[in-house]
Amino acid sequence: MDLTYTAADLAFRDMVRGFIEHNLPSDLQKKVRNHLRLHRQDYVRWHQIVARQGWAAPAWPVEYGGTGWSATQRHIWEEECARAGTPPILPFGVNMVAPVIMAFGNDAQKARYLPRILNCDDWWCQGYSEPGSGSDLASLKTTAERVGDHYIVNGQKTWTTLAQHADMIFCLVRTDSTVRKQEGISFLLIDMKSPGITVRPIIMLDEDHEINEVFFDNVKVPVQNLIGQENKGWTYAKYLLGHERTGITAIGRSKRELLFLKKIASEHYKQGKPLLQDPIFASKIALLEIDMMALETTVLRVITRESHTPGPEASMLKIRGSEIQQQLTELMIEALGPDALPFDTDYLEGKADHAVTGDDAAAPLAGYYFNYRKTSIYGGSNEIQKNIIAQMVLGL
Amino acid sequence: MDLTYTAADLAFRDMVRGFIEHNLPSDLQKKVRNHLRLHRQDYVRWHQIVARQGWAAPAWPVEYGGTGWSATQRHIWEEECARAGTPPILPFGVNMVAPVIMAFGNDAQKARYLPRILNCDDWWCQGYSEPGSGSDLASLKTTAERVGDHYIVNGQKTWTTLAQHADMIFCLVRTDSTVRKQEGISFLLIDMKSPGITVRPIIMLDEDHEINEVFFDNVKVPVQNLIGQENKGWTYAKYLLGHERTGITAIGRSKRELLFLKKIASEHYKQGKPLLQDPIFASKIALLEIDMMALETTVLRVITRESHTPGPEASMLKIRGSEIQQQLTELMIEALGPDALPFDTDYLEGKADHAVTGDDAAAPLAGYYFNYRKTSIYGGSNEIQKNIIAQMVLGL
Amino acid sequence: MHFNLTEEQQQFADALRRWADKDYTFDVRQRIVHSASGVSDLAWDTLAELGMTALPVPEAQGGFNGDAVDMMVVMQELGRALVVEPYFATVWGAYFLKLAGNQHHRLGDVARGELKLACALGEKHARHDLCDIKTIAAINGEGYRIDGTKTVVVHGGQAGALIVSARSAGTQRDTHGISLFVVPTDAPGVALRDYRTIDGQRAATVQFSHVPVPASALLGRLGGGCEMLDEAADYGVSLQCSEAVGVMDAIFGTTLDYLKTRKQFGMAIGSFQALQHRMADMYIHLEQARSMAMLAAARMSCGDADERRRVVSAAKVRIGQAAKFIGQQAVQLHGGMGVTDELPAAHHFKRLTMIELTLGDVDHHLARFIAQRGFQQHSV
Amino acid sequence: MHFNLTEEQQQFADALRRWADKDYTFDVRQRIVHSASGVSDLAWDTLAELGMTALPVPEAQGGFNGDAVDMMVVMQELGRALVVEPYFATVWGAYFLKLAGNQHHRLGDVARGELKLACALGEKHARHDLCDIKTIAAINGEGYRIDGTKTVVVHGGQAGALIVSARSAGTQRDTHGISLFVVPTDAPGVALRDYRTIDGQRAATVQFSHVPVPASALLGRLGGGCEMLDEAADYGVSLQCSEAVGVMDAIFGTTLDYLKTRKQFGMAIGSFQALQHRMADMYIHLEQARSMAMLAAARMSCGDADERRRVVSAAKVRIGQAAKFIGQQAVQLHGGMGVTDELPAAHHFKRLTMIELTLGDVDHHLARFIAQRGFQQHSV
Repeated sequence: MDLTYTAADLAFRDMVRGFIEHNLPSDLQKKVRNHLRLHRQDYVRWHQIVARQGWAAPAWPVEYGGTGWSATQRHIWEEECARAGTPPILPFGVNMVAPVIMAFGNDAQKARYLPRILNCDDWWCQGYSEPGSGSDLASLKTTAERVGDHYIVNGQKTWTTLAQHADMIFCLVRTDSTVRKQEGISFLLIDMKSPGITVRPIIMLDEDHEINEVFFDNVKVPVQNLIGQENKGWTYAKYLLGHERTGITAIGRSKRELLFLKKIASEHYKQGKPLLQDPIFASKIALLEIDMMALETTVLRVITRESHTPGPEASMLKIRGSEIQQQLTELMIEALGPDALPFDTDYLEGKADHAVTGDDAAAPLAGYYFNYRKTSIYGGSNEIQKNIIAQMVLGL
Repeated sequence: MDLTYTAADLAFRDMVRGFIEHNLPSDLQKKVRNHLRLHRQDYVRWHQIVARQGWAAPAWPVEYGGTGWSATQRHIWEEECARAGTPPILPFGVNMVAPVIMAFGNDAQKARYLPRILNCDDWWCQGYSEPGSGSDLASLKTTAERVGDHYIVNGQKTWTTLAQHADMIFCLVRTDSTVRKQEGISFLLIDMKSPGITVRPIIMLDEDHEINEVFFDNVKVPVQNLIGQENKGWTYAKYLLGHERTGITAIGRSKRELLFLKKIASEHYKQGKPLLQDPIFASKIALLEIDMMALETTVLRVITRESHTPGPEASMLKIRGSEIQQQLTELMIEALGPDALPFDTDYLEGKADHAVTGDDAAAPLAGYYFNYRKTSIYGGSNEIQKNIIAQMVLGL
Repeated sequence: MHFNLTEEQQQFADALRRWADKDYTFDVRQRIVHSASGVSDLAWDTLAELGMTALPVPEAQGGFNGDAVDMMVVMQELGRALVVEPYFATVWGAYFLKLAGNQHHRLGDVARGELKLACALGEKHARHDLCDIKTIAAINGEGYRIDGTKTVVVHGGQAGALIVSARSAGTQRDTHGISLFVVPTDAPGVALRDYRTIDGQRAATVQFSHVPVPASALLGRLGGGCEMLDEAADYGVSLQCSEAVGVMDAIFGTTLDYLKTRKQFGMAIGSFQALQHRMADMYIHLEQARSMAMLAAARMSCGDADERRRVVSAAKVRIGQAAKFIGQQAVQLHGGMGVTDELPAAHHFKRLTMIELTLGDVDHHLARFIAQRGFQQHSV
Repeated sequence: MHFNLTEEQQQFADALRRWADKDYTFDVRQRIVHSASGVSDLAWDTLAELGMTALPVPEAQGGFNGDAVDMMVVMQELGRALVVEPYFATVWGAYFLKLAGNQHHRLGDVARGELKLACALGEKHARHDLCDIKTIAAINGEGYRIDGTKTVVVHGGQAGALIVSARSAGTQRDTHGISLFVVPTDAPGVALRDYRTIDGQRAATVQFSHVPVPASALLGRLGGGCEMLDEAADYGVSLQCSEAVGVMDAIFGTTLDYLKTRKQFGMAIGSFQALQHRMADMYIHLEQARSMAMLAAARMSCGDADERRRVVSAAKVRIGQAAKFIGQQAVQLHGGMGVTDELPAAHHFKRLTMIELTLGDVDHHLARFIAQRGFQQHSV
């Protein structure tokens, strides 16, 4: 057992840290650190900066543009990005559809899509969930009927993150409704500019627009957009679920947010003393900090072992990671007290330079708290994750 | 809404408080307040003092020896007993078998058993649970076969509280195994001195002997000991479950224990200050005290309404009552710290005047904590209570 | 001892429920929230017609002299319907005027629904501490001159007059030297910046620059405002506790309905035991919270200030815990729908959260509970 | 960075596991607990033969120079089997002797299994504070004279020598002026009162009445004991964390088995979702605890005292939380059986509870964590 980074790892860390310091635009960094809303261009800009360096998809095989970094190095890179406050590289292309294309796509599909994903030429979104199918994904109803060289797609997807910006959507669609529900599903890539697609915003409880409903009304999709075999889509979707998911803990980001929380707690008072020095509030922060140490160590246990893909323990990482993210925001608004109430969407959207109250640090936090209730719901609710632990890990 | 006691209630309170002050033997009070183990004679002595006053079964109809007190008055009496630290009037006779005898027994049974229960001439225990049937009570296997004027009982009961002292046991037994499990059960009263009965102690995790296994090996029970009709026992058992159960919260006792906890917390230190003045420990006590206010008010809501028997909400009272009792003991040992470790059964049993460490207040507390884990298990585990709330209250 | 409502209380509750079900539906409420003013004159007039503005006002000033228990009934209904009108701010302000005893005409205006009030008490950095005051009230001829800034003044922008706390002596955190005033919002030197709050209400930053007020604007004794603040804050907390119970009742009900109707894996999600137990936990929280709201309302007028402080703080603590659990779990049980703006549940959750963050949170009231006489007592 | 055990570490673990499965079964353990001495000479000799007493001792004194990670492996196995022999007390005592550097012969005796140690540090009213000391070490010719009483000295009655903390200067709670000594239990003036603990171990009240000790008995610098106490306490905590993980592993395993085999309402109780989720929560606690035990063991020898204190206290906090949850829930899930003396689970629960109450509980270590440099830092 040796729980220290090697000299090579430390040198790598310094190297990527230096890259970020020199290349992360300060306006982007400021937006991220201050919890302002990111626009399409903010994501693309950072993605393309990283892509020019060749690091946009570190986990990909080198042949497709990956970096060849070890799992530890990839962890360090993610940690440094989170520490600095870069916009995220969105997962829908790089981490979600790309691995499926690599594993099950044909050469033409690989040649067409992978470079465009790497460079963020296409913005991808994910068409899995439907109104009637929350945790029960396989019950999906959107149909794709083969007519000549095309599929005709009809139905509705929902919870489609950032679909309002998307060029492409990867979808699970039903191509056979006569068989067991898992066996009639196919995996389709669909151009979002196709006639018949309508995107309807779903406004979040913090009034942010980050998810959508996507309606398909007789949308023509060329058969060459089918991944792998017809009716094998469920297998490909499951492959993706088993793919590397330690990033889901967002532990690096949480570490940055812990410092932000401490800053807030040093500037708000209880009985005349900063909250950070109040034994009770400090204890809450400390318990969270300790939970983060435990989670980080657990992540390191997973990524440093020989087969560094977590199995069903990914469920544990997801549960703890989401709970910690939520508790951070919970303590932030608790520190604010009444200062959490003012709500100023103009400031959050970047339309005003300062919040209406003048307190720019406080302005986004209540929305952040409310928005982050999603983390225990999306990506398989925490209840579903506990089912998975009970069944797959514990054999119950 | 008027949340104050009437002048008459207050006069009643003073009256019963005066009775207890004058009649509770100080050696019994000391044992109860200091968490020492009670022996058979301790229970009987107090029961008979109360019986002489005519108050041993306040809730009984006056014709059988009840007091005619209102629900509020009964609550006040229980509260005053708990406050002073009397031994409990054990429920097995007065509150459990007696209501069944009154409702379903014949005149001979009423005439024989009720006066003896009222005066604690017989010590009763409850023969419901069996090794295979925990929460699933109706799956019981102990059989009673009718042979002439007798039933021949074979089988085993378990978790039988204080059976080692008992003169009588009331049992659910199977008299018909050919029908649905609830429909072949009968309610039998059995003399514990009958040949063929063996009592085996089950030692608790604090090494106390308060529960037992009771084995029945061809035990002859006269048919006149059958309550009501053969095979209707499940109905009688359910009647009992629906009977007044607000006492299950033990809120009066918990209020006394809260003061004991505060005393302990004023005598043990953190960073040179009594724990009672430590913001963090004081907060834990205060949260518990507030939970107790909420529970007490909830109990009062139930007993002061016109039909003052709680329905399925009794499950809520049981859950909160047991959790509060457990948290009290948890904070007691937390206050002790390392002083919780010493274990001295001689002192607990009254065989030594003082604990081996000299700290008589501390000596029983770790055992008390461990023992009280039972409160969330017995009387229908808290999980079962939540099932009941979900089904009976919420309609899920 | 009994927990029954009077016939009049039940009638008030029924009238409000009928009005909200018909005229203050969720859609109506959302339109009001997103309107320019953020409040509805029509709704206000209806509340006045229903007697709600008169309810807390003494009979001598044309009111019904309602006590905290009467107000409990009203606030629960307003909470249930998520009413965003400046009712609580006005009633709370009126309590200060009642305590002061010298503001009869203003109380009459309140009773008739002609005057809205707001309480300009909190300051930046004071967080939950109402006695942490930098605003200054200097002697100015026969009267006073007020300088300072009050933050997050709920419905300050909708009020005709403000209850203002200021320091006439002492230093920032002294409990002595605090004085209370009533100041018209159109007084010279009063500048309001009105904005939305995340729970759909309005609040304002209020700046006082050399604001002259007459001697008659002083509420109670000069420098003796702390006790009045303490009692009035308890009144406000007691009302907010009742509102929170109404909100929880509503969100609990919709969540229960959702569990019974939403299907996953071919069955109602309410048939899953883990969710059933969660719902049972929510039910227990709700009933404990309800008990504490009743107890706090009853003890507001018990005449024993120690007991009042102790019980009101206990209620805010217990209800704060319940509100967090019920709010978070209601959203969780609604799944993705729970985090959208479209369902009432999300708005109930936001309101519950903000109630917890105003007038002292769980930790604030826990510390206050501990500081009361009696907590340290342990004679068995 | 890696988390793998060395081959030797794995061999130690395997050897201990084999021994416990065969010769230190639950029944054997219960007989030892209820025996007059409360410990087993045979078990002790076996531990010595297996190299366990030599493991933490420096090579120069005949040991294997094992570090905290090596000890982690051992303590997990001893925890799993609920071993009640005076091993931890001895190893912990030996750490003081190592730090002192002047006790080579005693360390040799420890390595050979010929000397058992115990740490007489705690005093009545000090609770978790090892620097709250009334015991006096007065100058006495060339040496010292010790007077005072130490309480709950685990395995004091089974030890050949005691590590004793005493005040050579300063007042009761000063961090300076603390000195450490090694004192044979048969020294004149040492009186031990041995008793059982509720988790099946032994402890003693130790009274020192004019106990003369030579200058050579002083460990480290006169008056400089506080730092040594601090480091050695961290070592002890790190070992207890590892033991706790072993105990949790065992109780988790038996509870899981119970859920799979116990039937109610015609099915295994492990098929009820509420219990499945409880078990998932226990699993998460266990894995977080395991991570922290590893981190604490690794950081014991990192050379950075700040980092060591921070991580060790964090580990005790996280493991204390896990121990309480896992212990209580394991008992709950066992139902009535869980509260009887008959099942190992009850004894695992008792041991877990007592680990939490010794060497600083959650709140103690949380306060220590907060007090470390770095907690207040918040530059983003």
